[in-house]
Amino acid sequence: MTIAPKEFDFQVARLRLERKAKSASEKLTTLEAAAARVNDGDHVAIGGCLYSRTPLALIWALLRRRPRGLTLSRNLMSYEGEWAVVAGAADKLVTSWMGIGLPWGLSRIQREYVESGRLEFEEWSHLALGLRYRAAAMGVPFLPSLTMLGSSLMDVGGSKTVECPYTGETLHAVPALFPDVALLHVHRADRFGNGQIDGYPHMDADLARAATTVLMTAEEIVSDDEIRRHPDRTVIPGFAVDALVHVPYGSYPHECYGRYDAEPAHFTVYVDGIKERGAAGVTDYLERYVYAPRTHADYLALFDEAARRDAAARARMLTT
Amino acid sequence: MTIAPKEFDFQVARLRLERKAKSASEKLTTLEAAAARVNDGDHVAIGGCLYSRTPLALIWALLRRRPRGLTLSRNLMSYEGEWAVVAGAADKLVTSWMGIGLPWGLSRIQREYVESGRLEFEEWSHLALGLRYRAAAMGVPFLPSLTMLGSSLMDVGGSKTVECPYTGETLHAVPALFPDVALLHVHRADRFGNGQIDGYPHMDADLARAATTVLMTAEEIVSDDEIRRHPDRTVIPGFAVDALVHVPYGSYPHECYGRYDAEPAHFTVYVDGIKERGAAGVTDYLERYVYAPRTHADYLALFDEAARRDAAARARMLTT
Amino acid sequence: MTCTANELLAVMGARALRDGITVFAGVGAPLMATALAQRTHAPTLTMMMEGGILGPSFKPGDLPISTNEMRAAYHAQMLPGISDAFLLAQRGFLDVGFIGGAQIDQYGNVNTSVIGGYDRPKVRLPGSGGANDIISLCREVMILTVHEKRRFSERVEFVTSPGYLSGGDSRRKSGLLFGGVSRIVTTLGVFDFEPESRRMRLTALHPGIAVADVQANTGFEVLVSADLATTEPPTDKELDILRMLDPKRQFIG
Amino acid sequence: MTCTANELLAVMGARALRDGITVFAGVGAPLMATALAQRTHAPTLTMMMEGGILGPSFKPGDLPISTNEMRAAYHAQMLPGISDAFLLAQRGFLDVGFIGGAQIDQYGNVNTSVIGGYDRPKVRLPGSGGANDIISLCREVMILTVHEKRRFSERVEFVTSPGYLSGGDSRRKSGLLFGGVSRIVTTLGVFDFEPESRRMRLTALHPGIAVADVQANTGFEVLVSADLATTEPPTDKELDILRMLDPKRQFIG
Repeated sequence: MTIAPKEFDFQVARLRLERKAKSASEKLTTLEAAAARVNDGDHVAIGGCLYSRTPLALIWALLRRRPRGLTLSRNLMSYEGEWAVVAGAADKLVTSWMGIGLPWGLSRIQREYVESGRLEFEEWSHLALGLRYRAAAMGVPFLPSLTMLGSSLMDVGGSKTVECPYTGETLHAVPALFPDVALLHVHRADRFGNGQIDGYPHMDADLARAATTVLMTAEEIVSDDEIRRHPDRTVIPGFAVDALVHVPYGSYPHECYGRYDAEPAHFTVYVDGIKERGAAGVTDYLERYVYAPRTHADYLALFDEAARRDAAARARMLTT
Repeated sequence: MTIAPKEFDFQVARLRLERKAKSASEKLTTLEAAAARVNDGDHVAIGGCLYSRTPLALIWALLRRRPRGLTLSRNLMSYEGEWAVVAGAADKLVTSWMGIGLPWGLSRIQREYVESGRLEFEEWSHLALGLRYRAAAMGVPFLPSLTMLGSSLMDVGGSKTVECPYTGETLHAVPALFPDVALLHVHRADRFGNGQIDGYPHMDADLARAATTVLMTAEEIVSDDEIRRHPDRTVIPGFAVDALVHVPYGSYPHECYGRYDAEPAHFTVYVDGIKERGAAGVTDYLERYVYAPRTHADYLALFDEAARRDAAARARMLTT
Repeated sequence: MTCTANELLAVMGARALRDGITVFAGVGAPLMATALAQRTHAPTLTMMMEGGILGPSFKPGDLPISTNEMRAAYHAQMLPGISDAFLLAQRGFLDVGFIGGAQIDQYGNVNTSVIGGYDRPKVRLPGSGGANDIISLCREVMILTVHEKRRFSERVEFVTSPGYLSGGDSRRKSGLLFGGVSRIVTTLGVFDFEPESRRMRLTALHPGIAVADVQANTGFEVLVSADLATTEPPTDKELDILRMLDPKRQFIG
Repeated sequence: MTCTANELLAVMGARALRDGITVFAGVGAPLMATALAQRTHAPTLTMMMEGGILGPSFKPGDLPISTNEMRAAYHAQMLPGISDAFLLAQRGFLDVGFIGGAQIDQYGNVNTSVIGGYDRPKVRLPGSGGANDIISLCREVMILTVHEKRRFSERVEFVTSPGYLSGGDSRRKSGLLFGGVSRIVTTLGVFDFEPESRRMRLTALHPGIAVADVQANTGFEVLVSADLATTEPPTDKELDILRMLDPKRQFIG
């Protein structure tokens, strides 16, 4: 059993949340100040999915602080998981799948680190991990489900079953996962942290409720009035958000629905580095893209501006 | 214990759903044909909340068929519950609260019928009833919650508790409620039944997933393309919908967010009838508003057209 | 200025709300109290309504009569829906909840369901609505009510919304791990609960009210705090704001 | 026309989809199969993608490489999100699901996690993703895969996605009350599962393939159906549609 009581203990998780200020006040800050809220050893849950709406700006700022002993969880883990492992920031990943996508093959870093015993890899089914976040978002220690029953995945985290008191059937009691921190990137927010997402929502709304501390970047900071004009588009309540940073292209070169497309060519260059030099390829990449640029603007400047404009044009075409 | 296995048996409920056609085909039909899908003895769950987005056109069509032995459930029950009881259509109501609102006092019909033993009234907390629908929507027989614990409400429906296999804590195992039929009114849908709601969603999305048969009216039928332009606004999947009817003012004189305001003056006239003549006031009302008008247009014509236009103007002012 | 019962409740309720918190409030006095607090000492307080409405603005003169209507959602910040609003409370996001009460006992248990047996009651009341959820799930709950003897009885026959149940740690033992009733504000005074027994205890009297008045209007023995205080009467500013919000006096009476 | 392995899988997968059903499909061959079926005999079939995407249209020449991107959501009808998409399957709304498989055993169990012990595996594979959920929750599941001996082994060391477990009623006994693998389409033929033992059974061979070819490429004894059929080769029309959808042959090879 690798799940720890801290992950599913809803009473302790609630008391942590009760102590947090939930005031409708200014949440705007810098990437640096936001990232400083993550402590060594924290469980950090990452929003978006695979190469979509990944909070890359927050991950960039976090890795620059050279954190240690983190556990990262995400529904489908992309290369941010490789970064954290190779950077020595994380020693445990919790996810249902790791890679980038079909054209790039398996994650060689995942293989190499898991097979050599340097990385703990806790695997759940995609829905089970989603239900872990949702149980936490609902403030309960588990949710019943049929998924994962009968599979070897039941043993990985230490899943237990529960008997339905009405029907007598046995269900998977999917344990809650209350992360210490959630990192999210959304389309727009007001300065109080009320956040709106366009397109597929992934699991971000659940993450914002499940975590004790919520760090969020937004493509756009809009007025209070603008949020109030479309309150039915708000999916993250301001009182859940601890730090908000305005970061256009905050998940680039991953995609942001309707704003910019992903850059598969960049993924290929990244993966080629690993194919050629293994983990050293990641180290080189981190040096160039994470540690060298002193600001997020410097980071973005490493990408071709015409490519960014083109990614934006593709996104508009794909969503209209 | 008044909850029946039919309500929480997720296996049987799933098999009922598996037998249903889920084709992406035309769902448009008439109110009469939609209402004909309700059978005597069915559990009918009603969408909206109190006097908001009540599927009154569907209820109108249903009552005209003089059904018998229905159980009606709704989060907060408004006068549609009184209608069904006085009309002899329903002998059991499942809800958390019954009335119209502060200015109109208690529901005298609820009092009279419950106190005289003519009506079974199954009370749940507002959230517990919401979780009953949600458990069903998720396809599970119960959801754990802290709500209702310690209260006398635990005995009303026959609630059981469940021990969390991780923390050992005892939680309320809120039993699923799989209705036979859900009646819903939404803002817009395409002819395949993909439905969109503006403003507060109430519990309609859960009802659409929980019920075996879904009957839906929409203020507006839009093109397939229009739905596809804003897929992130769709909350009811077409494959869940069995019958769809185009009914502008489909919840009038209850409100529909952004479209028309409610008509409290009409509620007052209705309640005055009850104050004066008891259940006979409802009988008279049903005669005039439900049984006499032969079409829904005839029903709407009983209301002042200027009042309807004014209700629409108020709604615009309150939502812009 | 003199004031009505509901104005008194709204003012005393408002004063008990700290800035920067989240409040689960229904229509009537709770809404008035919360809106007043936002306009005085608590500008960063966030309000949630049972209709699944977060951070509403209210249009003066056009306040909602139910928590599920456009006036309740006027220029709101988020519309999560009913179940998800309560689930935010279950998660611990809601600091203070308000409920009313047809019948309240000395342990803060509230009955809004039935007088007499459940199946064939002498009086059928409207039911819990969200009151049971608010009292079960918010960090603390405040009850605002007119003080009448028939409302305050030694025990309620039916616990719709659990206060401290039979006192002591019985609430927690029932599985309600969080929250509880922290305060009852009535038209006569303010009450908390004695920490050991969890019985209602008078902590402050409104101006001009004596302990004997409270006892005469209460159906059980009233505990009185050692440091019994007297509340400050509503100020002109407070009343002006309430009357600005409700010029037709639909809610403040 | 001659065709590639992936074209063969897409065509055979498409033919197995009835009109009017709902299909949970991922990128690659499952997407091609579903899109082809919609464009031939199943115009009222609805597709769900794992990214929480319902009823997508696809832009010919610009197909998605993941189920969580704009190409997968192009002109979709609904975007319920990942968890809610799977929960619709748990409720029973999804008729057919597709999964792939790194390693498949004779009971249709699939391993995409580890070769060797879990904690210190010989080979670490990418993991379940939604495959476990699809095989656990859809009414029936179809597997499309290249037929290679190393993929079809007598037993999988790790059951990422449960087929019929150890056969018989063991799947149901494990708590998986619904669904199961109904069909495996490979580059050599089509399989179902013998109803009693729940062992993989060859029901049809693709043109030009012999039973011996199948046995030679399978790591366990192949059961053969009494009424073994031969599939009709892909038609020009089917291949034209696939090639229209994927002119750059990113997915059809």
